[in-house]
Amino acid sequence: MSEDKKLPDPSIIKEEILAKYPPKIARKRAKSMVVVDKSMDQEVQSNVRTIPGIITQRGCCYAGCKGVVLGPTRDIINLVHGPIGCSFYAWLTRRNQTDPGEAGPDGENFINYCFSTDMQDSNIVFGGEKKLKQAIQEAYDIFKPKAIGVFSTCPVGLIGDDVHAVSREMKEKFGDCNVFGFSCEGYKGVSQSAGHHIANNQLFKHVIGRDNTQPEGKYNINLLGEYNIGGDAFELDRIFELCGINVISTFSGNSNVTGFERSHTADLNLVMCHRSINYVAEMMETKYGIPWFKVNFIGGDATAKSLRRIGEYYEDPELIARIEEVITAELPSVKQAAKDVLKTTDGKLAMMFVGGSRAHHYQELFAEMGMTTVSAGYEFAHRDDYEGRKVLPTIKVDADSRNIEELKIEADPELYNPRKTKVELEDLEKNGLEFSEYKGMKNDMADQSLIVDDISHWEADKLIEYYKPDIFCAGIKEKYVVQKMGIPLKQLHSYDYGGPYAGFEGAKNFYTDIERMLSTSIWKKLKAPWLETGASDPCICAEYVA
Amino acid sequence: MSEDKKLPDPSIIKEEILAKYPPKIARKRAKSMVVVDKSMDQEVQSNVRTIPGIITQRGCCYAGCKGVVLGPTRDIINLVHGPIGCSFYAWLTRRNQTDPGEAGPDGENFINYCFSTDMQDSNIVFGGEKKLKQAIQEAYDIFKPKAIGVFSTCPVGLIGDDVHAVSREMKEKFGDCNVFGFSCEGYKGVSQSAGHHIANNQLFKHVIGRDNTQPEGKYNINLLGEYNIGGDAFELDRIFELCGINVISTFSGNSNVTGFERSHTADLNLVMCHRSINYVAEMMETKYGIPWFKVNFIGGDATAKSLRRIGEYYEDPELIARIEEVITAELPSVKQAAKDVLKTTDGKLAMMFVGGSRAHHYQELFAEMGMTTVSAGYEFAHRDDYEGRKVLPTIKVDADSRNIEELKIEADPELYNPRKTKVELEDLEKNGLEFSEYKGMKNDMADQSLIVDDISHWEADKLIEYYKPDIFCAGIKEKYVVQKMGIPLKQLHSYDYGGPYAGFEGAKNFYTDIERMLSTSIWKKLKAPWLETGASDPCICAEYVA
Amino acid sequence: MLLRHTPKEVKERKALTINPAKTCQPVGAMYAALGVHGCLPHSHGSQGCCSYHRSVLTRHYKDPIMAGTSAFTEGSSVFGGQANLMQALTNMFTIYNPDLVAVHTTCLSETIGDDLNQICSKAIEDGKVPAGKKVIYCNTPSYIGSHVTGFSNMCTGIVKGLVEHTGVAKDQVNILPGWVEPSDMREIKRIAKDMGAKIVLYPDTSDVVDSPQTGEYKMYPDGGATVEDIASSGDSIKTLACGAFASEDAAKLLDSSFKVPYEVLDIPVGLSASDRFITALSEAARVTVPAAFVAERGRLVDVIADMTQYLHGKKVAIFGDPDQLIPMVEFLLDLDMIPTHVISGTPGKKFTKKIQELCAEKAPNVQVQNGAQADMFLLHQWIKNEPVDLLLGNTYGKYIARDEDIPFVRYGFPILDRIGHSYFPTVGYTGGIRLLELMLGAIMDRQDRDADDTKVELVM
Amino acid sequence: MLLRHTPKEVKERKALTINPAKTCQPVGAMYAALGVHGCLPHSHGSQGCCSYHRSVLTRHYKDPIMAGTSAFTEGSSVFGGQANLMQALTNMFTIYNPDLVAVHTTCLSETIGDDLNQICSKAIEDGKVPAGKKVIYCNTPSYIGSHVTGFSNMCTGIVKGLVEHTGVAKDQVNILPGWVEPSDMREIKRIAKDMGAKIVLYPDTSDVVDSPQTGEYKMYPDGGATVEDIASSGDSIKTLACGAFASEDAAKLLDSSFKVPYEVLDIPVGLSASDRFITALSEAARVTVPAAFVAERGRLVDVIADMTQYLHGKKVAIFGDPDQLIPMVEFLLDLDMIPTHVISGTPGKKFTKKIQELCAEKAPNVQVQNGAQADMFLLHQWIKNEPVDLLLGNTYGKYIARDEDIPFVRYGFPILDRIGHSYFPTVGYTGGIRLLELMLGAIMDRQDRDADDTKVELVM
Repeated sequence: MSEDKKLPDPSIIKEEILAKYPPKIARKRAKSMVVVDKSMDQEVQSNVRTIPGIITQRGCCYAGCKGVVLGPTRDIINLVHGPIGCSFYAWLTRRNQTDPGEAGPDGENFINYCFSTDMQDSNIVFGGEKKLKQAIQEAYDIFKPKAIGVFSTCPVGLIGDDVHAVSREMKEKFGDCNVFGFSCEGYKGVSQSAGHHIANNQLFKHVIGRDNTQPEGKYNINLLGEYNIGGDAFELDRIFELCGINVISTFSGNSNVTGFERSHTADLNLVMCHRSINYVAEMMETKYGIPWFKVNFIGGDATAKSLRRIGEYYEDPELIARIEEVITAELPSVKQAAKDVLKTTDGKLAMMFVGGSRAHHYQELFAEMGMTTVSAGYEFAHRDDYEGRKVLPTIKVDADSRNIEELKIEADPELYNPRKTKVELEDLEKNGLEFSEYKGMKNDMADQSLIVDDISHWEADKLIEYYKPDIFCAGIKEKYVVQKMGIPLKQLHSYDYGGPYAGFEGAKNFYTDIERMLSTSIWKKLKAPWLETGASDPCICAEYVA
Repeated sequence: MSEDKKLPDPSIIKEEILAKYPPKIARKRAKSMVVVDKSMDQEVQSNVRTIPGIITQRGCCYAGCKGVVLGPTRDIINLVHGPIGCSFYAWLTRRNQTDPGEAGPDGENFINYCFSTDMQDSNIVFGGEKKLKQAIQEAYDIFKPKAIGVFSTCPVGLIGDDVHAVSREMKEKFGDCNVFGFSCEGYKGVSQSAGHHIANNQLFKHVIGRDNTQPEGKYNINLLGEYNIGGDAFELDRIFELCGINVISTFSGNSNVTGFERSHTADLNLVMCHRSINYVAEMMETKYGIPWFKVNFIGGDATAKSLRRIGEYYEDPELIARIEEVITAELPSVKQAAKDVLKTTDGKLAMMFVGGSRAHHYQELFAEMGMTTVSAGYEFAHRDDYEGRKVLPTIKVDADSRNIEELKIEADPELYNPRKTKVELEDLEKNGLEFSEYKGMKNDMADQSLIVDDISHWEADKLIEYYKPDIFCAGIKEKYVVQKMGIPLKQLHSYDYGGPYAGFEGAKNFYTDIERMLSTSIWKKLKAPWLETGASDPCICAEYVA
Repeated sequence: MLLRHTPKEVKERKALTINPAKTCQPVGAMYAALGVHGCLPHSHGSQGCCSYHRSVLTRHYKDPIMAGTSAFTEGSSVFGGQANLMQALTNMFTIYNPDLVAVHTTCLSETIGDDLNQICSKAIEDGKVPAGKKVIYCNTPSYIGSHVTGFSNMCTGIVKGLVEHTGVAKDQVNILPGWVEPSDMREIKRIAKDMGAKIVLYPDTSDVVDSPQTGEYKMYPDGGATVEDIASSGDSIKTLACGAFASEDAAKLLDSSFKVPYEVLDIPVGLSASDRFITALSEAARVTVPAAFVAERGRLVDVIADMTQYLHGKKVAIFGDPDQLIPMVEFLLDLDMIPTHVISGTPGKKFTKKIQELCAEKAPNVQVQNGAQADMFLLHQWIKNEPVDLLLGNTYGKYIARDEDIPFVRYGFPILDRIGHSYFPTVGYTGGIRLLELMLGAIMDRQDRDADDTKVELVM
Repeated sequence: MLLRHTPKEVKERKALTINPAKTCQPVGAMYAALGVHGCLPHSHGSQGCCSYHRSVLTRHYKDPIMAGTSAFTEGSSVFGGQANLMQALTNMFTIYNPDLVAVHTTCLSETIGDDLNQICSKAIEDGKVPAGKKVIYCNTPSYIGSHVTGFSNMCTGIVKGLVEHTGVAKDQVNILPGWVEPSDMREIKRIAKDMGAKIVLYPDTSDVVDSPQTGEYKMYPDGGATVEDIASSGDSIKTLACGAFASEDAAKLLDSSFKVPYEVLDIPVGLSASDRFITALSEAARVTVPAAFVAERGRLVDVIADMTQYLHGKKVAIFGDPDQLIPMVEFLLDLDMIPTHVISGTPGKKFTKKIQELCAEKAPNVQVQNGAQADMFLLHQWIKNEPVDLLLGNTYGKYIARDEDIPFVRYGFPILDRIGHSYFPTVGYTGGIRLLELMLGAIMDRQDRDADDTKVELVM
């Protein structure tokens, strides 16, 4: 494998990229493009405004709140208050699979529906509260849901509709339906990230902790930051079940409100996507005393490692033994699968620019196939996502983030119950468990690799020209742009309608899919033969990694 | 309705048609084109050679034998001995539906298969008997059928392969499989008709009468000349069942060899298609004493009439009452259906040129809708099909028919059992039953209508120009030709993949289908609007029938 | 069941839209802007809008869809987006070098009242727009009309921003194709060419959103109506505006500003609308229709005549955009099919009236509704109450089709789960045959599937 | 189960053909003859042959297929069919007034040894063929080869009967398209025209068997290669013969008789074969390939690149005619699909070899057989032993597809139960997109059908 191959120096291309920008922009972007040098601390500028006119991958606060966090929950009516578009675009476009099967053929599942107040100009002029109220009433009358979430889009905040007051009023009126609002207007913050935070806050305020029924299982956990894209959560559920671990709730893939309401009864919170959900983990620890640590179920070794950490956390030999059994049963076929694709994948280059944790986690999967990630970045990260939570105290809150509510949480007078004593936690940390910690993406990247936060089309274009990667990972907007350059692109938001990629089975799927993409014949036939000069070998670029 | 409307005189157009022909051809064709004058006997020349180069509807002897008569039987392997084409073209192209359901999911049904010896040039040169023998063996080995029929195509007779000897040999070898051959080479006779006769003969010689198990039902009949196109036989089965009449076998729609073998145990033979099957009816009467009469189940009234005749035959008040009950239950909705379409169909003109009995029977169905058949003819009739069986003694057998075997049948020494005494038959005849009789098509046609036997493309073309019929009935080869003239064509061989059209339900289907065809919008939009002169009203032609 | 909570009983709704049969204006403006060569669309609003619009267009076309955003923050929402747009223009021209930028607003910038005219004028004054480059714009408030309205508004924006009047008449006809696929635009050009009619067609997304894979990425693909051609449309003989909802406003503007008379036509989908289109084009361009078109038309008519039995009397539910539904409903009637439920989220009184007029004779019981609460939830409920034999509409229809087990043909926008629409036209006579192939295929596949073994047909 | 008696176990057969993947020569000759303008095909044999061939062609095209027959009786079979043919020629020229009659034999006339050359010469001598009219002919013994052979023989008959050699070279390329659909022939002409290549294409059934419905029946539709154009092909620069089985013999004859050199190409189905066709045509006609073809090709490549995941690794069973299977198998390989079972009833050793060569690298386990007993029964048994994800072939494949529940795309001859093949080409780059649309549609429809509620995808 290509572990110790030296990466090409990206400084030149960085300069070339910046040279095109107006000077102010260049200065700003320079701080978001960092050539990794692991020997030193490096600040990766992030969670700052997108520069207008720069073609960005980013979406908005609403997308992060409704689209990402609440979208995957099946038994809530997510009612979008605003003109029709925002609700339409978030309708079924994120592949969060959900299985209402357990609740029978009549089990609640509103995921396939799109609800909107479809605001019209008169609502903009005269206010939309009345229409919102009516819409909530109609939703309640038709569907009798147990919960309705109201999501504000851009104009709502501007015209001053108070979605929270309306929600409160309707909740009281209904009695049996939990109605609550989100002030997640698209212009809030600088990216989806603001929406995650708002979603976390409202879930914490309005849902988590409502049902104090204690779980029956022995090892009760929550899985945070797992959205069940392509069935990832199903695979993880399978593994947890094999291990005898009981998942109280997943935030928020294949989830239901019922689970959220009981999530505070868990023993442990596992955080997958640090960015989108760390707030909930933090708040649950403060309020209920549930510790959290970061896990990664992307990759065979990563999955095994994460499972082992759970075993260590519980310090229960029975659980530890069972986890080892599961790993012994499952991991070898994963290793074999990785080996099987190696002749196609070894030494190949990957780049990945995606939101959430994926740009980090998938580097491990690629490494298992002998592939090197030459450049990566997040779409809506904060500095801690790159540099680790150690930098949290040093992050300056700017104007764009200041208005995102920061909940003041205190230990619950009744329900606070530290799962582990301080001493126990310290002992576990000595043994390698890292509570409330995330070391960030940079920690796992090679020297000379290039981190780019909030990459722009221009930057991606030039990086591809420079690196000529074998595979590029990003989202739907980038997919066909990159492919037109002759480079296959793997969508890491939708998995290109493949997956699952999490857990043991997921890793195997991923290997196979990447092998397929790297061996697809058409990439060798892009040029019309009558134009062929014979000189354009698409692979000459790979030389410098050899 | 248009009962007494006077038809236009076709003499002029007949002249015009003949004028185009070379004189000898004209003289010959003139005899096959007869302007009906019911006040006199008129000879309709038929069953004569097709003129080479005239574009005809006709097929060949093989088509009549394998395609028509044996094709619909499900539990026999119909093995075509010859080059591949003949078997290929007769593969599933006749819409004879069959239901092996009664025999369970493993019930024999070879209808969807195509079997051929696929003769190669070496077989032509050195003879094909060896290959045939081997093919029969392979068919037997793979399928273990109870019967194998071998059909000869053109070269077989010429090269002298003896399919009968081979069949005999194999039959003896197998012991449990009835193998028999048909010398139905395509050049035999002048049309499919020769093939019908040959098929009738071989069925009679090799199948009928093999199983003497007596039927259990009270009223046991055979239905001859019904091929279950589009499920016609299913509808008739439904009606018979309602009436308590037991169908021993249908020749040969939805049929099986088992039924044929027992068919001689019936009380009565009902003949639908006179042309294709009268031989079997005749021979069964001679050998077993089963009377036959002609029936017609095409049309609501016709069906009622035919059922009543069966009742009369049995002279059983219980049966008669039950038949009346069925008619009372079923006929009114048929009448109503005819009434419902009348505003579209009344006064419209039809022409029909099809094989078998359909050109005759369907005139009645059209009449029920107020439509007039201005011209009709058969594809492969004999004179009796037009003029009635009374002319049988006067028909001269020409060279082409002389070689079709005429079986010498005598009363079976053991099984001959006249179902009715001579006196009984005479009494029944006095009451209107007509045994062994068919009055022919002309009998039911209006004065001034035009009979054309074996119509050619040129003749049809001119007749359409003259009559501008609202609907034309023929087969697949004519379908798109006629439609290109702007006239909808109803296929009466395949029913255009509609049907059933027999019986009560069938009549209703037919009314609806014809109404649909007459009211299809596209016929009014054939001309590109930029070519429209405004003058071409497609209906001016219908005036003379008003 | 995917839509297990949809009850059969229809309750009147006044405020809640469920499963919309429309989306918002800006995405239409973005699509229209892509129909100008060298144009970079720009979304003046929050980042999310641009991202969503690019995503849905990308999923529909499986092709790059590039656009800029003003990336509003809370500050811009309070103080106005002028600074953002000015900066965006500078950056876009500097970094991405388009020939022109086409700005549209969003509900955000509309609500705060940004004045595009003023901002763009200032940008030009301030030299933010390089020489030879252009900025065009239109207002697309998301809370009025639908995506179709946005398309229409950008068409008007194109006319306003690019058309010139030299006073020298040009022997050409303008065709505003309306919201159709690149394949359709390509086909209209082919038809005009084969008729010998000189036309200017815009917007023209062919060779833009169906761009070739050559291993070489072009940010501005070879297609799109050129600025020069568009400019010249002020000198044309006439404008044929296809689709009243998407094209009439722009045509009116060409008339009022440049005295180019116009005629509003249906998008040439199906036999009758294609007949009118060909006739109108031949009259406008003063060319006779070549014989080849008699044959082309005749082939469509032939398929209809030959296959009518599979179509006749079949009930159809259809949803989508008015300009696409109107000729399609007429086509269904020409096929003797029965338009049974017709839904469009796009408002406009004309629509219901038009559909009812079309259906008056042959399908008088048609249920039709558009605008507020005319959504796919209602359509689904209608279908539950009166089942249909065929469903036509965008990809979201799949969920209804599956639940109710109805043959389904994808028609309209967006189509997210199949390819073909961008390559094979549905306009014109050949497009009619394609529609027939698709509908017949769906109907016949169903017949094949549902037939008992006994009833399977070899020939159909 | 429709084919309930087909066992999984394969027993060797030596004499019995079951469910053939071919038919006999004359129908091919009839189809080829229809590709000459004003030609009335004539079947020299029993009536049934002519009736059967007209029927199957009619069912495939849903269009008039006219032809005469010598209507052999037992007498003619014994004494020879000369009198029948002489009379037929007289009648046909008198009554139906074709420009020419194209006679082919049948197994009957072949077995008795009728000498067409002699009979036709005599007919001409005897004045049975009016001035300016022609009779061409070929031998099509049904017991040799298959329908493809018959097509090939009539192509040769056309060359022999109509081509002339004036000695004045013409700047044109002959294209023998092979047995393809009228849509394909139309598309090849379009491609050549857009390339600026002057060609003579024959047979050309476009506008003959896909003739328009205008309310006016034309016994000889407007289409077909004209006798003049065919005559001139003796003076052409080169012949491109598409499909070795259907076109090579005629090309050879053009070479040997008229010194027109030839190149045998695959029918341009799919990417690679289309590439070779375009290149060969540009070289032969000495034209450079216009940029539009880079885009056309690029669109096909784009669809492949975008959709590869739905195709990659999918196992395919395919049956049909060699000339159509060879480029299709190559296309499947270009798509990274796995040709798994390949069957053709048409004999010829080249075929198996060619398929195995094509598959050697990517699908070395391909099962391929052609000729005797290479029938659909065997194919079905192979599928039972190794299931596939997709079946390609003519309408008869429906029975296997239904029994084994395999997605099915109609490809080849005959297609009796769907429309489309005569209108939409499968040749060339655009034809490739059509094939992709059909195959992807079948595969995706199946995915949609089989997905659990949980796994239904909105975007694909």
